[in-house]
Amino acid sequence: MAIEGIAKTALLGVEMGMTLVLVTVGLTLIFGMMDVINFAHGSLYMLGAYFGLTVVTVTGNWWAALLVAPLLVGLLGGLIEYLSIRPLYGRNPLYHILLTFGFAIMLHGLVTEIWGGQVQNIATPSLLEGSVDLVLFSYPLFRLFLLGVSIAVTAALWVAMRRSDFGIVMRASAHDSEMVDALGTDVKRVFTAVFVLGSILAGLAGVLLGTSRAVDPGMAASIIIQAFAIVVIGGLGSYRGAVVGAFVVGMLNAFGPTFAPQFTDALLYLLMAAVLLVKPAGLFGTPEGA
Amino acid sequence: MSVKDIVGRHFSARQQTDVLSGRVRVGLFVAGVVAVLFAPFAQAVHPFWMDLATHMFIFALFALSLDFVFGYAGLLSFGHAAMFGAGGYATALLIQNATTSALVVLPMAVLVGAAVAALIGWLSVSARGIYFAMLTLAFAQLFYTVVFNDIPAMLLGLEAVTNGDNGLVGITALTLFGVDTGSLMAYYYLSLAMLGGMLALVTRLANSPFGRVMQAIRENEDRVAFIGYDVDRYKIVAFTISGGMAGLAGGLWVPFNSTATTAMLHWTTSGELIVMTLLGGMGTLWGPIAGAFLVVFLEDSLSAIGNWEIYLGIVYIVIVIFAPRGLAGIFRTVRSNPDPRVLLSKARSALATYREKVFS
Amino acid sequence: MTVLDIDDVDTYYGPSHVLHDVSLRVERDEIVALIGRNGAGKTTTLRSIMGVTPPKDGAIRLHGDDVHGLSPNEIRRRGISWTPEDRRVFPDLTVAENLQIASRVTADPSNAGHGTSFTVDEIYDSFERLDERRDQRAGTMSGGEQQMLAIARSLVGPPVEVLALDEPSEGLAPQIVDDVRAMIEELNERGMTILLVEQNAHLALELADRAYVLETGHIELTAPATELLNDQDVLETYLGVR
Amino acid sequence: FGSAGSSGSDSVKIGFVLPFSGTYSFLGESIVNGVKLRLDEQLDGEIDGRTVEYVRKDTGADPATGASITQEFLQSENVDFIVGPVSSAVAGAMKPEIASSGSAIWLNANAGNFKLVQDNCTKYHFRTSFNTWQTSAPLASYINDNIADNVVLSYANYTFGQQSKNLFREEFEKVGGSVVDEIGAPLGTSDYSSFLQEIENSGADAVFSFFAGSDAVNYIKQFSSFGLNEKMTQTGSGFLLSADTLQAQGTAALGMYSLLHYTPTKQTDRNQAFVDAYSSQYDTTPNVYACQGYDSALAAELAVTEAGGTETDPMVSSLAGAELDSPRGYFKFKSSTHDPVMDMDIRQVVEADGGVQNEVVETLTQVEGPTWGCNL
Amino acid sequence: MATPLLALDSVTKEFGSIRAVDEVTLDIPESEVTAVIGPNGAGKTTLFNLITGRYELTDGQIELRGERIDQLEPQDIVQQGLARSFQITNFFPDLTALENVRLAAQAQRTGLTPGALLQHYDDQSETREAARDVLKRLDLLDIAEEQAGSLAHGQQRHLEIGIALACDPDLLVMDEPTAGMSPDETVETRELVEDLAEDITIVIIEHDMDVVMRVADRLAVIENGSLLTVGPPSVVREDERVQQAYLGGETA
Ligand SMILES: Nc1ncnc2c1ncn2[C@@H]1O[C@H](COP(=O)(O)OP(=O)(O)OP(=O)(O)O)[C@@H](O)[C@H]1O
Ligand SMILES: Nc1ncnc2c1ncn2[C@@H]1O[C@H](COP(=O)(O)OP(=O)(O)OP(=O)(O)O)[C@@H](O)[C@H]1O
Ligand SMILES: [Mg+2]
Ligand SMILES: [Mg+2]
Repeated sequence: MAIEGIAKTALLGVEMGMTLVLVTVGLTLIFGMMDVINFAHGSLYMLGAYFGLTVVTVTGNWWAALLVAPLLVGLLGGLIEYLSIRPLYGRNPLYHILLTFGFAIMLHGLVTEIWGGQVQNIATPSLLEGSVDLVLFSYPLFRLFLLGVSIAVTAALWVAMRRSDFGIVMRASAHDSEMVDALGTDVKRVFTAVFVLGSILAGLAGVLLGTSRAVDPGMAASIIIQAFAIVVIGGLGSYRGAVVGAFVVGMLNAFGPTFAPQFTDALLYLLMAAVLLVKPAGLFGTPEGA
Repeated sequence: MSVKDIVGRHFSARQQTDVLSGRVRVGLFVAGVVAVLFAPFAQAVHPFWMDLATHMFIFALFALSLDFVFGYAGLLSFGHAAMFGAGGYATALLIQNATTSALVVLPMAVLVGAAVAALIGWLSVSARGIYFAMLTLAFAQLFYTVVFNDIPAMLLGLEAVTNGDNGLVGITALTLFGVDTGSLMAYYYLSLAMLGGMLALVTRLANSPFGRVMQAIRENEDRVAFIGYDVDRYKIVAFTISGGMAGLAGGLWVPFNSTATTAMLHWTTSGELIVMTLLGGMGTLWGPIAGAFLVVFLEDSLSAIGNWEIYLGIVYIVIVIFAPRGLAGIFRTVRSNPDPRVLLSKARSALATYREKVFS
Repeated sequence: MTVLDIDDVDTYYGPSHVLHDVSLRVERDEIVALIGRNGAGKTTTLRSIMGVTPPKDGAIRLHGDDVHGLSPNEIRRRGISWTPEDRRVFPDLTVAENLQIASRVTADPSNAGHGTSFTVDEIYDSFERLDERRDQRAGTMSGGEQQMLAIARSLVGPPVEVLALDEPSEGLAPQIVDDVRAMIEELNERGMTILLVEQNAHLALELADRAYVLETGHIELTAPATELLNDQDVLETYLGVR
Repeated sequence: FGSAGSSGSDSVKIGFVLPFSGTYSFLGESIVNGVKLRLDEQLDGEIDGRTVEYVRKDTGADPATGASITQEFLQSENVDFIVGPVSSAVAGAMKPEIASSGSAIWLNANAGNFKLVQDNCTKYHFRTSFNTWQTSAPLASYINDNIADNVVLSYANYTFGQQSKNLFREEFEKVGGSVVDEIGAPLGTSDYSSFLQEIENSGADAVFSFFAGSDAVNYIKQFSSFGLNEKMTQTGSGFLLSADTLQAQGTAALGMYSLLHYTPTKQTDRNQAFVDAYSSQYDTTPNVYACQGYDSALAAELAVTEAGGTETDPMVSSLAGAELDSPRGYFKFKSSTHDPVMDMDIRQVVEADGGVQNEVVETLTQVEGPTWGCNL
Repeated sequence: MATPLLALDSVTKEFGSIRAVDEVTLDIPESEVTAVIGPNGAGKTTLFNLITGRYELTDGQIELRGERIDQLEPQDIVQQGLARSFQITNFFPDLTALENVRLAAQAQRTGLTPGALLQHYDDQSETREAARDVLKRLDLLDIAEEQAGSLAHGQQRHLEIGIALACDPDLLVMDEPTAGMSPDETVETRELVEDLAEDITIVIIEHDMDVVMRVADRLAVIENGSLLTVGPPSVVREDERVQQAYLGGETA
């Protein structure tokens, strides 16, 4: 492959990976803190896209959708946490699988009911149409924007987590939330905040990817397993792991079709299996029960 | 002496600590009798009830296989579809190319399921908890892509083995001692017998010295090694046994639908299985059977409505919030307080607890 | 002046009734010991005070304000701090992070500042072992080291008006037990009122001004500590000290 | 449970074996709409004096479910017609049930797999839709003559995609064109960018593709956003650019060619009447699936009327070789295969007010596929 | 002198830069009680973890009856006759007391055979009797059918010992068996250890000097990972270094 080809594929990998981070960060934060395996996370991402679609249809303004839709998803995520996950704290976290599976199914039906099953798409804002010449090759402007937003959000969160005690509170709560509470931190509020934040990020990813990709009720299922795989590869509950995992999978998606065209759909699972066989708790995770 | 006494005495000779207590055994026995009598009744009223019931039995068997490793030994497998599919495809290929005899086909389905499980189990046991689940998921999905892309055909240079996304279709019925099992009623009884037999076997396993070790592993894996057990070996054996049962369920499923398809292997099948198990009440053996019955029934009866998933989802959500231990928990509460007034007040207090937890 | 006033408290674990009309009172700057056999309900009393296992009935007042029904984090921020039994350090977090969880918390406005607390640096000055091991994961520390960390963790954060210690000497080497004894006295001098639960009745009674004896969820008797220390009958009946 | 009991001699019972949940639910609903437009609206719910009854069950995308619903409809509901399914895999599972039962006519309203006809073809199977050959191969000579003599193939890597690609390739090489490369992407791929790079690297002048549904939207949007539309001409089977995805593809699809048997914008009186009726009933323009549903209803209508009842074998005889007055233009069930012989449109995406639409650039008349050895 | 039952030869364990156990060489003679004492964090529990196969040695070797065991997995070491109880109670809370003990007894008697898969566990009369004997010895027989998790703390600690005992060990290593016990329970435990010492070799970690002085035939003192001294209690307690490092004001 020529040098510009490799460079372009690498950029593609970075872009695909960083965009996935928006989805995986929420998933990993929610897991890391609450031990909640959130099957509905993909559905929140999907709702981001559909809310975005509606806002664009109503206002005709893509930027309004970018702002409003994630907040709506955040609100909904908050409601879900408040009304259904909160009463389950202290129970075997396995039951969250059942709960969030229920939400995933319900939201799938609901979205089909409200917006219909046909494939839709959010129109690219005119400001971000076209391509940019990057010397070696040209690249769609919207995708660069996507990359920029993802990097900015990832970095901002990273700084916020380092600066604040958020990450520590999260890890401590995963282990013993009662003790964290007794030491003076309102764990329930933090939980809700984490869930809302995770939902907002998923919603944001929904609007952004709903613009460069198809919007249909199947989009939730198609992202959730990939997102889980990434989170597991990185190590559950680890922010760094979610970012690195997404990056690795992005690269895999980018270079896979070139080097192993017959096996592209198996690569993700091969990678996940390989990582877990060598590091049974993912790249940056701590083994359960240890 | 009433039947109940005889049954009760026979089944409850053992200690209270047995898996499936005497009371539950009586209940299961009665349920079994009802199931046996149901077929002629259905035949007279609406024969397709038998079809639905058979569907329930097969998934109940499948759910039972998961509960054995998950509810009982604490190994959350997110890859049981692999064994279900392996047993199913083995059955389809045998019926198409070799024999329709159930006495050959079903044992082979068990063996193939067990072999796949042994491999996956062997590779996965070093991971724990969710990581174990994800590792089994990864292997199952790999298996799915192998079947979906018909890699065996590619390797063997044949035109088709698994036949990719079209699956293997037109699989004829099994024969048992030369008798065709293709009728609704024959297959109903065959599946019921398999479910009953496997439930008896699993109960036995659970109450065996081996079963006790599995239970210990679920509770405190770390300590089990320090009293002298090779934990990984026990886990692999349990996973293999469970895989054999899942293979059997797959082996029954394929002739029932006359198809073997990739959907059997997809992660959503594993996910649905976990839902059945949790909904029914994990670790009780009979709970997941009830869970499978409920899910199959709901899916069948709701599927004539548009966007029926909305309602199915709501049912799951409500059950998980208000019935912490699933159907088994509801059943236990009802049994211990048969008085409707007490039950009503229980329900009210469940609502109050909910309100308190949410709004405090 | 009464700092902590517990009035007719009844606490349940699910259906089982564990504390029966427990009442006790702690005056400012006192050290009060709560002693009794295993399973008497000492830990449950502390859990009730902290709101971790909220009592069904009764009142818990922190200098007059009812704190019953508040959540544990609010109670901590108002000035009651708790060192639980069994340490309960966060095993995956480092020593420094374990302390940070507590030190990050800000006081409630009603925490009038009668109490005091430690900064993390002061902790490192007083606990040399923790200072050496700032970045070690708490789960890999020895039993005794974890116990020190658990105590240290309850000393940082918002000012501590009442310190509720549950078996602080458990698993400590004799020499360290001496250190803990000295430390409790020092804390008391610094202005913390102390509610001490101990198996080691001698240690508790030597330190305390007054003691309550708890038996199967009832307060059996209360007396000045020195009196109890010399009452062999009571020691034997309620505490099994031979 | 659906309503039990058999349909009386004075009713016609139709069973829908279609997806009503999941990604394909939109297709399922469109087919039902098409059927009901004819039978309920235009015929007032009666064929030849017999009331029409319906039963429906959701197949999802699962062949096993499809087979078991079919069984139930045949044995317990005693349906006269089975309409469906959407997916070819489901059709494969249904076929043995229908062939062995022989108690109903199967109006295959979407599944195009040619193998349904190739292996053990059954006389109860009437395709009111198309077969894979028809939606791919006939485009070959048009491309070779008018667009480019070399192409790269891209397709969704599953039976349907592979068939379309293979049938096209065969025909394209036969008419003298050359295929530079083939690129398969897994079904359900959401980001095609690295596949697109491979396509670009192939250096071909045109692309022939098979993608459908959300895959088609992702592929086309991304094809254009990477500027490939300026370097090569995109062509494909009609599902790549069909009415149901075109809105989402928008201007990214401009100038692209495709081949399909139904185009809502086709300027014929027959079609206009259908479009008007459909639009006024459902408030939306019909798509190819709706047309297939509508034609299924026409077939049922014809079968019952001609045979004077719902006896299966007489209905088979009256349908074989019969012509339908379809909105797509010429339509006849070929006697030897029961596959349609029909007009196929080559369309190009052009700008229209408020969006884009397909414009027919050429109509291939009475396109007939191979018989694959089937001789009914 | 005959070969010691257990022989540690310059056993060393490092965690990163921390030397938790530093070249400990120590022989455990048969049928004696050896108490390991030392300040918190001295390395006592780590030493036990090395002996019982939880950690791998950084250096040195361990022999049981003259055969190396430092490469074995925990379960194999138990099968060789070396069992342990834990500093923090570590059992099966949802099982009954009897089942807890029976599991351990079973491990020595039943392998992973078809028989073990299909037999009813209660039909293994030998295992059951062995388990009951252990409970009897610990005076826990009357709570045999109660859930382990619901037992009183002291009973749980005794059960912890019972599980180790049911492994039928020749050498029993106990990590702070009296931790968290009330004075009278501590006395009971001490008497139990004395009773066990009649027929089993014991190594015990204990902070309660009263217990240590009464049960131990030998004291091994560890400080900062190294062995400070070994010897009879009467000698060791007079050792000035020991008083300074460990005993503090409690020498009286
Ligand atoms: N989570 C719980 N669920 C049910 N009962 C409990 C629970 N925790 C404690 N108990 C019971 O409550 C009673 C009081 O227990 P508590 O822990 O308060 O006693 P304690 O005096 O602290 O004993 P110890 O000295 O052993 O720590 C005991 O009988 C105990 O069995
Ligand atoms: N996995 C580990 N990683 C890092 N340090 C460790 C690890 N395990 C133990 N240590 C350290 O090694 C030292 C010895 O610990 P050990 O648990 O053996 O002490 P101990 O003598 O049993 O103390 P105690 O009486 O307090 O239980 C301690 O300083 C401890 O922090
Ligand atoms: Mg206590
Ligand atoms: Mg220790």
